[in-house]
Amino acid sequence: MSVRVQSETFDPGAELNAFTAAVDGAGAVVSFTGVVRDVSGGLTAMEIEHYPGMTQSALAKIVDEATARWDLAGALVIHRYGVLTASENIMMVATASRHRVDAFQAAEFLMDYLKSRAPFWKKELTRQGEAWVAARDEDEDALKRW
Amino acid sequence: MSVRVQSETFDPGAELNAFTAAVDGAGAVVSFTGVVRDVSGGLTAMEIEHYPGMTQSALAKIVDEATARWDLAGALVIHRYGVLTASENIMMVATASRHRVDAFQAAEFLMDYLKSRAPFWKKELTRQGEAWVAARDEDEDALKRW
Amino acid sequence: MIDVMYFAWVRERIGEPKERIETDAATVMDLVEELRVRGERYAAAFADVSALRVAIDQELTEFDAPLAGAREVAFFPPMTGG
Amino acid sequence: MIDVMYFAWVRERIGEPKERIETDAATVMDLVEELRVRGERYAAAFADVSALRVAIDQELTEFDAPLAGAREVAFFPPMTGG
Repeated sequence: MSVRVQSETFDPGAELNAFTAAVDGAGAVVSFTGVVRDVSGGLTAMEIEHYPGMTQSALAKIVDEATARWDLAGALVIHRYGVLTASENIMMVATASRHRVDAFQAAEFLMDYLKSRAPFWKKELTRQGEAWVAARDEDEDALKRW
Repeated sequence: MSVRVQSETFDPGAELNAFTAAVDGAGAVVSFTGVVRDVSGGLTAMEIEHYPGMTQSALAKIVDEATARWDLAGALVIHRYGVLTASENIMMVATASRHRVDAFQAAEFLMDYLKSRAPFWKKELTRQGEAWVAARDEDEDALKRW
Repeated sequence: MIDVMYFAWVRERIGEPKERIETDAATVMDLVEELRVRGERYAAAFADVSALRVAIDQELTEFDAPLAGAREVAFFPPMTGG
Repeated sequence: MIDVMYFAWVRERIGEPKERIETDAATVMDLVEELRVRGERYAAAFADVSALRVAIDQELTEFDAPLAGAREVAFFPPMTGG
């Protein structure tokens, strides 16, 4: 189980391959990659703030919860902070299991909790100005299924 | 949308990165990689047979169905046939969407249909002999939720 | 004339991947009945059709499907892709 | 003495990421009431606590949670990770 909080970018493909190699014996590997997208067509940057003292432990707790609930051979969470531009990778989750259902469920669970329970805040900087990304009710609702 | 049926191996990390680059603008990318696992501890090879005339069209139909049901910026299916050894990649699915739920749901849908509706048959060759992998009731049941 | 194809253990039991068959069978099941009397290997392969799947012209179908116009029929066990 | 931290637009409204505060507040909400009267910027930041989240010693908690023994309290909007 691995949690990394970093400002540097990362290579999702290289991370996926390294993760898969390390969980030898798991037949199913699921990954999720979040990429900065320019929804409005005028995004100049995305700024991600986090709560350094809390981030690592909050993520580790979410990963522990996933490990307790599903039959996982491994789990990886990478999340960036700082200033990112369009098409940059924001974060990545990977899970491995003998069963594809466990790998999928755990990855979705990790994503749902990362969205609403890990101390990150996104701000979009556009040509028109800057604005904090608002939390969405559907992200909060997504937690109810777990 | 891309479907590849091949005997050669492939690099899931390189495929993931190429896929993500090609679907620029999608914020969420999900991948699933299936790896040969040695369940019994005595696997010498896995042989995958397929129905060449039908495979490509069956996969394309499954991908079209996913594209119709979810808001996808892209979908990729790679599936191998032939003789594979432990730890080799069997297949890969990737989906991209503006919404993480769509990317996850479409990837799970593709996997569920690949398991039971794409004309592949796996045979495990072990030191004790060889045996066709039996279809599991739960894989058939998994289709009912879609 | 129709091309009949076999995959996985169906192919192994029958001993051939493919054959051309002269038939007037109206449905897939009628064709199965004709095949069953061809010999022990066929009888073994088709002993329990609930364990088999069938495709006509590369589309999955059911055993009561009509064969009219079919060029290729394939018999195989439940698929195990992914 | 307690460390009070602010993140995202809460930090921007208050104009500081962190401050040390002398307080006898029994609960988070009591602390919020004390902060609100510190000035307009605080009043603006804490106008609607239903729009805020709070952590005590780096664990998410509720506004009615007791502050006894707390070393660090953080206020921030709903998180938008992932």
